[in-house]
Amino acid sequence: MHESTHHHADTLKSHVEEATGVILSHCYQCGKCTAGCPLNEEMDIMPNQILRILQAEMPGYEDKVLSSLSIWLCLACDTCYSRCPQEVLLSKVMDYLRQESIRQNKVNPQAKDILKFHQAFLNSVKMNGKLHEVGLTIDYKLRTLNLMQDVMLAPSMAAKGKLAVFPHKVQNTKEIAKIFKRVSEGSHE
Amino acid sequence: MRIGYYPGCSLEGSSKEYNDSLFAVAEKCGVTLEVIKDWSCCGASAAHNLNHDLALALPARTLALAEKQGLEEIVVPCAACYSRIAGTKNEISRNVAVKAKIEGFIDLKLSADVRILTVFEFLQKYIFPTVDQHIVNKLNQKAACYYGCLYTRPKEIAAVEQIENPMEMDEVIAKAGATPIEWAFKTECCGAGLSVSRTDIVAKLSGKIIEDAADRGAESIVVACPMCHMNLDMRRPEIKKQLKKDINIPVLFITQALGLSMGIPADKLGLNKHYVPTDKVVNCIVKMEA
Amino acid sequence: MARIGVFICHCGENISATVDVAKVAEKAGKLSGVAFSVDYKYMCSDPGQTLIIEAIKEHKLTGIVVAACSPRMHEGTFRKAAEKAGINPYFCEMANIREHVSWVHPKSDATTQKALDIVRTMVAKVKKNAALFPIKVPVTKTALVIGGGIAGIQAALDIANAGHQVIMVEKKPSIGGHMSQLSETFPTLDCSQCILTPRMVEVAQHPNITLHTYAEVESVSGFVGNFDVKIKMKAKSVDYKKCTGCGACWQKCPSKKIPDEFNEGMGFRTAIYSPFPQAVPNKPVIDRPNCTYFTKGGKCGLCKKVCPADAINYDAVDEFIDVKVGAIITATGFDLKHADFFPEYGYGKFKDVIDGMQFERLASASGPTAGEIRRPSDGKIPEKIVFVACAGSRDKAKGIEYCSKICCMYTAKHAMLYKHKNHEGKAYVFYMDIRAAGKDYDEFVRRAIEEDEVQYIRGRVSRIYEKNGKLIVKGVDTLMNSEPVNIEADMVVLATAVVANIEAESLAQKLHISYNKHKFFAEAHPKLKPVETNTAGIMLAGACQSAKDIPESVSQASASASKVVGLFSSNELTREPIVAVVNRQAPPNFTSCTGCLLCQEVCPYHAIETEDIKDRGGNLIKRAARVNAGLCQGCGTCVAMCRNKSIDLQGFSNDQMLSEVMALLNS
Amino acid sequence: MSEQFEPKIVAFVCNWCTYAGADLAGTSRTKYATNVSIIRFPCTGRIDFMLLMKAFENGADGIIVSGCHPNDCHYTSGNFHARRRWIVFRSLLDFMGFDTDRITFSWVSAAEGTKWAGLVNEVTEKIREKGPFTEFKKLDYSILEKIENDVVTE
Amino acid sequence: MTSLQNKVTELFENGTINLLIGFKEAIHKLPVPCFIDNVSQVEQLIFTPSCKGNLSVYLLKTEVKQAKKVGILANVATLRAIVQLVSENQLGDIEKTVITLDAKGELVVFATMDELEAYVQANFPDLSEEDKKLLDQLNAMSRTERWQYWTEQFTACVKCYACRAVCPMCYCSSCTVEGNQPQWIKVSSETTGNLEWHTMRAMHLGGRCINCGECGRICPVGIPVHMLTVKMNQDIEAEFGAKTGFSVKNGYALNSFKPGDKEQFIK
Repeated sequence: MHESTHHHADTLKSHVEEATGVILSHCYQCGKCTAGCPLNEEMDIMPNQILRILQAEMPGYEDKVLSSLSIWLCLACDTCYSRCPQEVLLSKVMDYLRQESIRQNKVNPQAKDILKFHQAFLNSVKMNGKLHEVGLTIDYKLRTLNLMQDVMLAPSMAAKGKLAVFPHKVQNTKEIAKIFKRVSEGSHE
Repeated sequence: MRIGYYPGCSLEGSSKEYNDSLFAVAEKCGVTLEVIKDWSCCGASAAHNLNHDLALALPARTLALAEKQGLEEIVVPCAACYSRIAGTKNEISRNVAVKAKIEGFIDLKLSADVRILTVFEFLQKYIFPTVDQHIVNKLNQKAACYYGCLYTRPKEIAAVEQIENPMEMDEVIAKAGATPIEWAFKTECCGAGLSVSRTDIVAKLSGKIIEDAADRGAESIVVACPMCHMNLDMRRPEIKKQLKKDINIPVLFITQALGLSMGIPADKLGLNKHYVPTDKVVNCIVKMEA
Repeated sequence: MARIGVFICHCGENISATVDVAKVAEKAGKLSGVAFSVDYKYMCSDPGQTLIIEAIKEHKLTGIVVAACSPRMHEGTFRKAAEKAGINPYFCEMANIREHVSWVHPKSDATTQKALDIVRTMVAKVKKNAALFPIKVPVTKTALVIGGGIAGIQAALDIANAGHQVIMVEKKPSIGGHMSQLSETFPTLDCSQCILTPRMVEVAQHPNITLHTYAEVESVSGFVGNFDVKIKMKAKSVDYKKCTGCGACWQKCPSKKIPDEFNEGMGFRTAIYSPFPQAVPNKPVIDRPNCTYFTKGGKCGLCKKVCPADAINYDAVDEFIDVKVGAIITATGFDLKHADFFPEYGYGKFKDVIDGMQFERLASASGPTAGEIRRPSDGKIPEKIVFVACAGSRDKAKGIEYCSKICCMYTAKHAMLYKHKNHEGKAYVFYMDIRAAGKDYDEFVRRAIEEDEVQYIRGRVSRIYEKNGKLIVKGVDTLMNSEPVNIEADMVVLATAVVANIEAESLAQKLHISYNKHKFFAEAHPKLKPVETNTAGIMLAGACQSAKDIPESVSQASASASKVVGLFSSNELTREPIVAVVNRQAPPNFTSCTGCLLCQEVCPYHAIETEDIKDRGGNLIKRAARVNAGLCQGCGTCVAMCRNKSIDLQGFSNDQMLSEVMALLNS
Repeated sequence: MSEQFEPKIVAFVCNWCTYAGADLAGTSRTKYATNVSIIRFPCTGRIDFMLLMKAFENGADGIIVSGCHPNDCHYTSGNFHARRRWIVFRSLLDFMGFDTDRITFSWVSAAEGTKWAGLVNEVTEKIREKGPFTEFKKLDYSILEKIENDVVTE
Repeated sequence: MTSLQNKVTELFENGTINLLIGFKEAIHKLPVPCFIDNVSQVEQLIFTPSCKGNLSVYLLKTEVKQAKKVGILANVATLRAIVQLVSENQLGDIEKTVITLDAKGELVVFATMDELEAYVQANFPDLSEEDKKLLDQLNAMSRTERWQYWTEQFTACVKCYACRAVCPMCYCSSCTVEGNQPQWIKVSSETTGNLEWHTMRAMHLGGRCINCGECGRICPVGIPVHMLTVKMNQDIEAEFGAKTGFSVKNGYALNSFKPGDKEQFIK
């Protein structure tokens, strides 16, 4: 679908393009993505600015992107992509940037909670093959240490039978663990 | 025709009522669903946030299991699961290299040709043909159908015809005797994955949605996504703080709304499980004279 | 027996400096068939040409080779000389020993040898030459202009004023095109109709112009100078010979609620109607699908009753007329990309989200609001208007990558007009780039910003939705740290993309002219033939070729008109006889052509026709290819295609080319 | 008198681009090898593959075929048709074991005088290295010889 | 009487045809072409999978054309030839009734050209195994080996033109090989001339030849002439996605083009 970019300079731009197949030069900075982004009011760097910084290939700026809060706020709702005149698949770029910012350990301090929630989530899946909401909540609280959050909700949810205290599990949880293992190895290749 | 079923984690937990109402409706129309044996989580937003391969591997496993079970199509009522699974199918079937890689991860072969039905596709295909004879009530209220992101985007896997103004749920609701309203937030994002980690943001986004529905006279909001439901229903206290006013429009799952019109008792549809009381909805209902 | 003369030019020192011209002349003289050879300082000079002419006469030469510069330089010169000497000019060939030899090689035997090789090659060729005579094609000095917009009008008037007949075909009931819908025009803000309507009247009254409104081109055949065109005259249901245009009919017509095309659906018209007050001709037609008489089987009939001239004719039918024209100008104009093209902007859904042409009608004194800018939904005067540029243009996702070119200017104009009429009102323009590269254009845009205080915001709008009678515009300001900008507007004007006329493709196919993937007609050469098509005799004017503003359309129209007038300047077209011919043989074969017609496909000019060869009794013997010399441009692609060499190219025949190869290699 | 082999190379070129390009090389006095002589065609579409065969039969050591770049054809599409013909012709020759390195196809525009000069030198060098094209020229002779030998050995 | 003979009789009697080009059995049970112009001769008719001959070549003969209403027994190769010939406007002047033998051995009579075209496209043949084998061998050879191979083959050629006579696509009333103004090809059969003749023939047939293989089969000195066009058709399908004898519209790849046609050799 995409013609691969010719130069393979060692810049964040070239890495993004290699990993996602998204050609960043297609973006002509009209800002439509930012205009429609449901989180544009929360973001520290706007979506179109993130693309601009990547396009510019100025090493100094790349960190701005990797340590931004925006990449963690992006909900991958794809409102931007669905309206982008140049069909730039921004959510895919964001996915990559998040993973890259973890790898380079540049995660924005304000985003730690979000990250921890995702980790807790996957952890629960890793252990049970399915999400165990109580487990997730406990795990997440331990990770974030804001133990009081949602405490008000828990009783009512339990009462309404929405919280299963014991996790549903897939029969063969080892299998799931294996997938996690293989993936983590595979991805590090 | 065997119909496979993938509940997804939420329908076993926070959105049990979605699951129950779906089965109740299916049962009424004599449609049976076959749960995919030993299905596992789709990875939701967490996986693609943290690891692209994992985000493909988890749904791929489910697809492979479905194939193993000889299922040609599966119903995926959760919008998030639908998005992940349909997305995975799309990516795998477009790229053989990726397919091979993922097959390696899950240690299962897959052809990824299983048909994936959203809840409204399922209703259209299997419930509508016989539904009329079961409908006994008119919901008789203004309903705002809320589709959110995952059914409408990205366009490659959109489950609706017009991504800016989808009508699929509106049709279902009309059948149930409610009046779908024209409103502006049909496809705006509710905050989804940040529900727990950034509740403040969710309150803001979901607040806007509820406010617009209210402003346009909606008496209920109808959804087809556990996450949307959680944010619009359970997050009401935070939303209240955010909006500085109390809007208590109940939020129904589409299957609950349809179920009510079919005369299925409210508690069987899990209406009692909601945070925002649903009796207002039930009270609107009028019997249809035969 | 061929008697060839060879003339070696020194070109001063240019050739003789590196080529031993005397030796070449001497060797050439020994070539078989060469009766005379000489070298001379300047062959192209008068004495040089006289030398050639004398030699031809004195030595009874049957053909000559002038070894000098490139034929692209002096072929014409020496062919004329040959003609003066009384031999057919096509018995003259040139050997290019300057550009291809003396100027690119050092003085050496090899260089001289190469010069001789080339001379020998051309001698071999000229021996195979045949007498050729310029092709004369008669010219019908009548032009067909398709489309009665400003481009068509300009072209028609220019040609007519030059004294030639013009037939204008307009599909609508009146000429005038889009320009007649405009309010003011940029960058001067002069009233569009004030400058247009006189030209429309001129067309109607011009003795050399025959105007067919409510008509379409049905089919076109023939070639440059000789087109046969069938025109479809749609049934007007009104006898224009009787009709006085008094208007009684449309005042009385009961079906009054038909959306008015001229006002872009923002007003209503009757079933029998004349599109606008200044229409030319100002006579009505009946819109049958909307007329009670036709839909309800003969009921109504009011117009007939009230017509004082008895001009109404319900039994009228479509008629076809055949005309002969020598040249065609296409001026079919453009369309604007229309409704539900922009779901995210609610275009076609929200009454107050309109396009540029609709705004023109609102701003126009002759429009539905008599020039007051009121929003369609409730007629209120908007306090805030948002203009969105590039609505669909430069938008790959929507299939239109190109820039519509006129939007930047008319959007500035719109904002200005609004501000002039509502000093308190606020006007916002969302844009990506401002493209105002024209005389006084950028100054115009600056005026909108500096004097009329129009707010220009650089960024695209993502979404527009309606709430409590306002339109919420979600935009962004990329020049302000990409801050989101949400505006509660009363009205939104989308500068929707300029696209090709909906019928452009079918017309192009009727005319055999090519078009690009967006259905805009293609010029023969982007730089050197910008107003001609690749079909000789068919020219382009206006926006049918690409998005254009009025000055551009008009100048292009005049340009193609001058091409037509040039074409009409003589009674016959004279064309180089370098054309392909299908051979002729004695019966029973008549020709070696097998009629497989595979050559038809390769001809870029559709010059290959079929010919039915019949016996005296008129029975078909065979069907063979025939080249239309009027269309053929002499590329010879068909010749290389033809398996048994039934087609050959005059001037570059198989015999000539093969002899060249043989001669070049066999010294 | 140098011993080095001077190949005979024929160039089949179109009138509008490559011929004009060669003219430009001339007017700008760009020097290049004398081994290539041009035969002018109206368009590459006119170039009959049989002419290439005859050129080789008559002793050409190499051939250049050149015309307008795609989309620049004076006749809009002659070069496109030519290109298709060359694609199959070249492959056919190769299938018959014909040394297709002896034919060089090229696009040279009216503005590319230097490209033309470079092309000529390049091809001349290449063919000079390859040596005379005996394979084809000596065909009849060598085959006869072969047959005689066969007869003798029987 | 066999179903074939019945069918043909019927066609004669209801006046659908007044000449049939078919096969009859000759010595060694070999099928040979035969022409039947009345019912009395039908019992000699046979039509079996072993009837490999391409009879379409006769459709172009004046004598046959004069018969106007002609029936023909056609194997798939022949059907392809008919499609190709129609696309080249060669069969306009006769009413043809085409009969083929489908996979199940059933007779199929085509009512319209569209039917025939559809049938061909549905039953489009692959290369024969022996042709594939030979093609692989040749492709495996080095260039010089191929040169060796073909020049030896062409040396053997005696220019009898049987390959041309048997080819339904070689229907030119006069052939360039005999043209003498200019004289493209030496009259005597010397290797260079022969090579030029066969190159020319291949170039004229590439993209039109329907791979019936008759030319190779008929060659008295056993030159696999047909391989040249087999190879060319392969290239043409690969490069331009065109099949020969496949559709009546756009029947020829070398009189059309795509601006995006790919090649690597043009400098």
